[in-house]
Amino acid sequence: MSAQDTKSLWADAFSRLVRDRWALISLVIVLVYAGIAVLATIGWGLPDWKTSQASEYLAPNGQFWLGTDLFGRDVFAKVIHGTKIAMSVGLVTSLIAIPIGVFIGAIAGYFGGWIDDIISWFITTFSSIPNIMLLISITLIMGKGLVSVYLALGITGWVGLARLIRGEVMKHKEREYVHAASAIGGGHFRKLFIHILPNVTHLVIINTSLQFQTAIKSEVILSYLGLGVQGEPSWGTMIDDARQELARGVWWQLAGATFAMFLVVLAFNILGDALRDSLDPKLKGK
Amino acid sequence: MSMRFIGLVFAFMIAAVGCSREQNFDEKVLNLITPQKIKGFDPIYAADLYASNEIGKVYEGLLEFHYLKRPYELTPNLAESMPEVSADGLTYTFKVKKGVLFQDSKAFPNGKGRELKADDFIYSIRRMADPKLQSTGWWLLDGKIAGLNEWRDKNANAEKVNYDEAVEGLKKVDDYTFQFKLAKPFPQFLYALAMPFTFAVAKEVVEHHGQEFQNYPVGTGPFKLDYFDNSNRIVYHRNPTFREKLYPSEGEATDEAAGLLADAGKKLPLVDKVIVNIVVESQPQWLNFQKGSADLLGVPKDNFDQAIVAGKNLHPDMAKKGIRLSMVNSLDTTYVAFNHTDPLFKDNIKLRQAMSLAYDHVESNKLFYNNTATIAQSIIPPGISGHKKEYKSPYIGRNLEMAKKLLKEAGYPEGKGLPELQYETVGSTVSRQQGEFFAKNMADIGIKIRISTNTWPELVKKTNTKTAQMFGIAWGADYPDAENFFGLLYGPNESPGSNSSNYKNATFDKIFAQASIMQDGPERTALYEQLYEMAGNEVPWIYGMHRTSVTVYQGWVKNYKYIEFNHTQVQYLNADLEAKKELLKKF
Amino acid sequence: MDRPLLSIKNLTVDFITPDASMRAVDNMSFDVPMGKTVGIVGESGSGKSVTSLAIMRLLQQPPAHISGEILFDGVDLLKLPDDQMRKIRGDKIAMIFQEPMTSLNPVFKTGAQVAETLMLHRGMDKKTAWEKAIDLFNEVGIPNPTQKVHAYPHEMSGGQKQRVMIAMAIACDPKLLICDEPTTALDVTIQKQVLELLRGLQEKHKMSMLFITHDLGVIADVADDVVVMYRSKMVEKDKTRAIFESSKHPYTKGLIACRPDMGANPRRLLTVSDFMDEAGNGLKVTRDRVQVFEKDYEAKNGNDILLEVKDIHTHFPIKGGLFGRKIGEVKAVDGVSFQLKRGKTLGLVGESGCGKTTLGRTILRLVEPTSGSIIYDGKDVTKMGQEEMRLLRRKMQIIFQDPYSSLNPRMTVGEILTEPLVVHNLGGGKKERLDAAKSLMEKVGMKANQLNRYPHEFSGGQRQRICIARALMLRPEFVICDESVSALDVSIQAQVLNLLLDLQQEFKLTYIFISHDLGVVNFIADEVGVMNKGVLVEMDRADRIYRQPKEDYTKALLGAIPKGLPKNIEAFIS
Amino acid sequence: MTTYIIRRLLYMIPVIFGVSFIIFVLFNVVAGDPAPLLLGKHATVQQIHDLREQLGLNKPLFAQYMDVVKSAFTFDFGRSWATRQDIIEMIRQGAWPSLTLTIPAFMISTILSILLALVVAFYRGKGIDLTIRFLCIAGQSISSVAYILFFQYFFAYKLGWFEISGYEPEFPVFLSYVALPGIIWIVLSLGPDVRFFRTVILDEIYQDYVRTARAKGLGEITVLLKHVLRNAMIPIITYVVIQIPFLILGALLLESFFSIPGLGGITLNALNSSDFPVIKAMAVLSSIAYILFSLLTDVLYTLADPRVKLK
Repeated sequence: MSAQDTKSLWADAFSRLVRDRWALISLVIVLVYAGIAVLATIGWGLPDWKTSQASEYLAPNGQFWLGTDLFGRDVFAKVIHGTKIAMSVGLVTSLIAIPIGVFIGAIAGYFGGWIDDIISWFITTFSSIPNIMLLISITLIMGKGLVSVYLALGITGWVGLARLIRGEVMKHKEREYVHAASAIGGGHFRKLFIHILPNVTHLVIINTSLQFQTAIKSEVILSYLGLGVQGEPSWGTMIDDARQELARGVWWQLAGATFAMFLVVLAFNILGDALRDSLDPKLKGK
Repeated sequence: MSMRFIGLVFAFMIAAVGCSREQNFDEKVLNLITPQKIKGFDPIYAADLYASNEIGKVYEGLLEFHYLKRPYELTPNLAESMPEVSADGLTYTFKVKKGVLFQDSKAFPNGKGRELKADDFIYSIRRMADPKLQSTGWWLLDGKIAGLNEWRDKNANAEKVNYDEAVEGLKKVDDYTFQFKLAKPFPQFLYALAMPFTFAVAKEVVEHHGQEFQNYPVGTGPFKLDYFDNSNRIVYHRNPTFREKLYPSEGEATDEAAGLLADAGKKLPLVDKVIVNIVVESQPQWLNFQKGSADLLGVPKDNFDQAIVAGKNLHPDMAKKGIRLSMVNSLDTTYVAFNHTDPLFKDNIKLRQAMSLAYDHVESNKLFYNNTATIAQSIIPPGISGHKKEYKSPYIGRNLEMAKKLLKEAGYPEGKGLPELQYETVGSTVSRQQGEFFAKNMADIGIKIRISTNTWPELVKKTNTKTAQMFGIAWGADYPDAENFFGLLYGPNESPGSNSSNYKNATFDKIFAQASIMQDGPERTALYEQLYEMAGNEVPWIYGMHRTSVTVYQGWVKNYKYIEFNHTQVQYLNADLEAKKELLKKF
Repeated sequence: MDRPLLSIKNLTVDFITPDASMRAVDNMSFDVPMGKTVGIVGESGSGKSVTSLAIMRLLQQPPAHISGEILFDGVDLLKLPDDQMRKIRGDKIAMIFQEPMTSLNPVFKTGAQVAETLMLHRGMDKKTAWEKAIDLFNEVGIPNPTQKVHAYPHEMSGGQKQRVMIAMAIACDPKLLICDEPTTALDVTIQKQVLELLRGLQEKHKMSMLFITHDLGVIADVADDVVVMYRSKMVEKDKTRAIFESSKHPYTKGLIACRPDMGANPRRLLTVSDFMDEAGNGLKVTRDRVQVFEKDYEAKNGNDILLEVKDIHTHFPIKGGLFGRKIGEVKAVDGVSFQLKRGKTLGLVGESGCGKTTLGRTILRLVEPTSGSIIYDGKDVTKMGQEEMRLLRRKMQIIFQDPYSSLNPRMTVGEILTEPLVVHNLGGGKKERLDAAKSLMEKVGMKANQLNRYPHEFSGGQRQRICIARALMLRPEFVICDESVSALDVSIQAQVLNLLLDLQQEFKLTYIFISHDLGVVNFIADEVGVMNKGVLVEMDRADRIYRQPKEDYTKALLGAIPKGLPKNIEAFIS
Repeated sequence: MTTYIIRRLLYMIPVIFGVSFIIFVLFNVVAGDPAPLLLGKHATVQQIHDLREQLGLNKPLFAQYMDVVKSAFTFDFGRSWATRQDIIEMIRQGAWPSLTLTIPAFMISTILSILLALVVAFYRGKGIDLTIRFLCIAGQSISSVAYILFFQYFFAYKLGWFEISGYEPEFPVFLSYVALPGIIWIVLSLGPDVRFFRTVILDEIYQDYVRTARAKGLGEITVLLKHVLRNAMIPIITYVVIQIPFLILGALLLESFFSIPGLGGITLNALNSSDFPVIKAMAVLSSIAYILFSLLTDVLYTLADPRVKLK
């Protein structure tokens, strides 16, 4: 031990993570998707999805690996470009849901008392309405594509995390290191933000990976309900298109989008599991 | 224990799969599909197509459209004959058929249906005007019948609406005769009497069931309701007390050859039982039809390409099973509306023309309608008088050079200076694809379009508040008269009225006001044609298509003929059980 | 009967993790003769528990590789098929574990858990098994056995739970009973009863016993033979008396010597490192290191009173009823008063739940008192405002029991040590603060270059040193040590206790030393207060408390301490 | 215990206030005007105004909110704006089909998941464990819409094993209609369930009392089924029971695709047509169900875990 380089728990967790072969592959997959999403956003290096290059509904062939769609556009290119929506939905909803969830949960768990009563009431109220109902209501009301998808998924996504963080902060609040911080004269801010929160961060990371894949899957359902993203290819709208297509034997849009989604959600799932194994101190040594 | 439990459940499931519904060959049964939940059977709310189809099976009106004749022609139904119209065109006298019985119902004494009388029509029309009921058909009669609006207003705040008070325009002459008196000439009035809104209901039944009336329809029609679950299934039986109504023995020239006159003179209805399944999703609709468990499937106008290959033929797999296809022009127009309260479009006709020229109608027809639609030159579809066959709009037909030139003249060379335009559409798959297509076309001349999808309520909200900049939408005829279409561009009808693009043109409004109160005739047709050309040249909208109605039906379904106003159609259909037995073997 | 009941030969256990394999037991060989008790003693991680689990073949995670022979009644247990082994477990060999709280299944009735063993190995039906369970409850001294068999574990006290475990273990008259630290989690008075019970049962049932503990006092009370383990290896085995009187291995010597006992008061405790260097070579111990002296109870640093606690009460509300009103209260501290002179150490002893920890935290206002006053240096702490309290915290510090949870795992040692300075905006810039931290690190016997390490990289003893350093960063004058050495192995405990004494002298500290271990308190404290049920039962000079206790409770407490065998100090001096 | 139950039931009051408020804000304040929608494409300004008056939409917002709250507490939800049907009757009709779909599917998937989780826990770290876990994760990674589209097309249409769509309320006929959507439900929930249960079971398997059970000589299977499972039931109960209120609301997509006339379809329809009274009724019902079932969870705790006392 004495000769080793010093390692924070984070570095330690990371080295454990990359030692897991599947987690490493998953991480690479997620990074590749993220890279594609970035390329699609800045708009270069990717195949063209906008122009009709052939007649409609060509089956997969050498030129069009996943065939063509109704407009004769390259389905493979659409799948590739769909990555952008998927990743941005995951990212933005996480950016909305996670800070809200962490903040609300932390405040409730730390202060307890009437603050906790009010927040718990709020959480109960939110969770007693079925998620999908809230999701649809919000998108219906906000209208317009992407922004409302972000908002709807973000606004509904924080509840679970808030509950989790609340419980965890309550536990940590009674740990001796927090008492030690009180004993040296540390205030609430210091105890909550400098001591407790860094110790629940692993939950946030695990949750982000779950939030990400939930968001990607929810985008499909919203698209199915006609509330999804417009104007650019998304896996949701592609699967939605398949509703009309499968009955006449056009399976490639469905297959392409489903597989693309499958791969990244799978990667997030495996990564989430691996993150939990490597970050959760409770599981250490098992 | 738990393992055994699971085994049991699975065994049950498998057993249950085995004992599903068997085809029944003892009775003539029609299995239909409707793609929406049916709201109820109250005629005064028959605003949506699917509900009115069900209402039309149980209830009847004074008039109906002839099943076979085209162009559409009104014939008497419950009326003894077509009415006598007074010289000033204001008084219509109707005689009601005698011996027509309402279906049996516990609302009647002894449960026996009583005879239909003139009073029933007067009552039914008043219900439409009842301020407490807020009929969705009120617009048809609003301001049209003498004294009816006054009666409505008087009762608006009353505790109970007074049906006993006489209304000038609704006059009973004797038990079987009554008169309508109009407040002003309204030549489209007779069409209203063929629409389900005005179908006859019995006062006793309405009062007996109160608010539940919509679930207990009792009419004089060919079918009697057996079972109604508004989100699952509706089952009807032949009405045993139905009057002697016969299948027509004349029609269009081609009908004879098409076998549509085989049942001429037979007593209606021709089938014993009708089952209507509510299937919302298109995939199960199709799969059910292709399995033979649905007899008839109206293909939604926007996505029929599933059934048809390369133009106009049925998919060979389906043809093999004896499935048949009907494709007929329907009375509708699709369009992309400009909001004329937006200064961008209001005075800039060149911008509108440029955009119209940039739109690729031919490609759109190919992509979305398999080349079956007719490209619209102006607002009125063929088949309605006022449609001018020889008129070709100079702004229809893709011409990018011209479009660019006009765009430049409009002040936006290559789209410079023009803000991104917002195109509103509903969230269905095809609407979205059409929006994408539109945006793609506009991009070719440098106009940027942002597509925004909406649910139907949202789109209605946006058009009603005049906040939708552009929107893609379609209009289907309520009745076969050009007035129904031109009204969409009539200034006083602006939002939240039916003129949701808020187009205003003094000349147009003047001619429309004049034409809309004229009886049919060459004079009116001339005015209509004038309006038609104006509507074409002014480009208040980018016209799209007059679509084709596509229906597929099984080989054993007889007498199918497309009818735009099809709420009374089912009584004419027949099922050939022998053919069905044979054909089902191929499924 | 020549053949020993259990004979372990060349037992080696390796744990296999994905990265490496770790040797937990290295080439152990010993016998457990019929009807005798063999004790295995060693510190945490020495491999003693692994040995016992290897005998039972209960090593599960991480996967272990076991070699050697475990001959039980002549049969090599390691070669038995699983189903045969299961028949031996619980029947011929039974085992009792350290934590009675967690070792019983919380959702089954205690009677059912005992009956389960009987039904399994004796093929009894339910009714007979339950009747036998009542007999067993009776035998292990659980009052009201007919009712108590229907109690769930949480409805019993810790001692009763351990008795249930024992009942379960002896249910099938095992030939060998393995006790893995069976009394460590129990209070001394309960420990005494349980040990007596075990001895009685052993005689009655003619069992052999393998008794694992870290506590030499306990081992001396129960074992015939002792095996000493150190770092996976067996370093010594002998008759118990021989081990205490003339141990040969320096580690064993150190282990015996470092245990504070009631008899003598050395200036400082001997530690294992006095006997043995890192490499395991024996060292010479000189006489001056083991000097016994009388504490000067009166004279240290004058007589001014630093802290006066007056009738302090700390009650916790019990909420209930329809709207969560207070319907009762737990009186954790119920009227305690005492005075503490500057530079002295007050030891607070008592069994778990007596309120000693709450009292300590109340004095620092980490828990708010319900009533009473705490006069610190002339000022009433309970009436201070937030800012005044914050300033006072520079003078009053606390060292907690658990060195694992009292350091924030996400901060480096440097951050932890400089944080008090940051909070109070003291000590100049970052560099100056780090320098201060470095010098304190050295004072507590750590290396100055370890500041950028994280707590998990240190052993328990090292962490406790870090905790001590943190407490001293603000140069306090008053420190509460709340069970600060209880979680440490005896050899480490001795080092830390020595350190605390040194620091007290250097920084002129006043201590309140809270502990359940009377030996430790006797060693370190000038005055001792005995607490029971929230009340200070007796308080007096340490020597007087130990020699002439007045209250019955104090007497009982002192009587329960395992006497062990007297240290033969002379034997350590070479 | 009684006071606890009463207290929890009283907690429904603020929650219903909250739920009414959220729904009210979403639909009365933010959302569009339902009147023109209900009146159709030919509505006049006057008609819209009159209808708004009738629906109480011209009242001040606070009064409207109080109306919402009042109807939530009196259970007098009135009639649907869109279909004019009596809402209580709609719910009564829709509940049976939804429940016949969700309850059996839910029960089978839960039991199956627990069994699988036990198998996986028994073989932890071995090939079977890894395979089942991977299949679970993989199954979970496919969009539910894709499952529905494909299963309906393949199993119901191509292979003809099941009805394509529709529903009959009679037992056992409904089984043939709910079988396929039920199977899809099971496939969809198997992944997350097995993974959750596995974690829970593994958390228990390393506890001291399990070692005690093994030390008694119990076999691994008895240890798992008797000792571990009983303790793991506590988190499992929470996870399982709290899903039940949402079963009542049915399965939105499945019901829609398989034409099952349940509450899911009603909800979806109501959302699509801004049918505020129906949405409100569904939200209130689901929140009441949520609280009742959380309460049930607590009560079940006392059965599963003798340590828990409700106060």
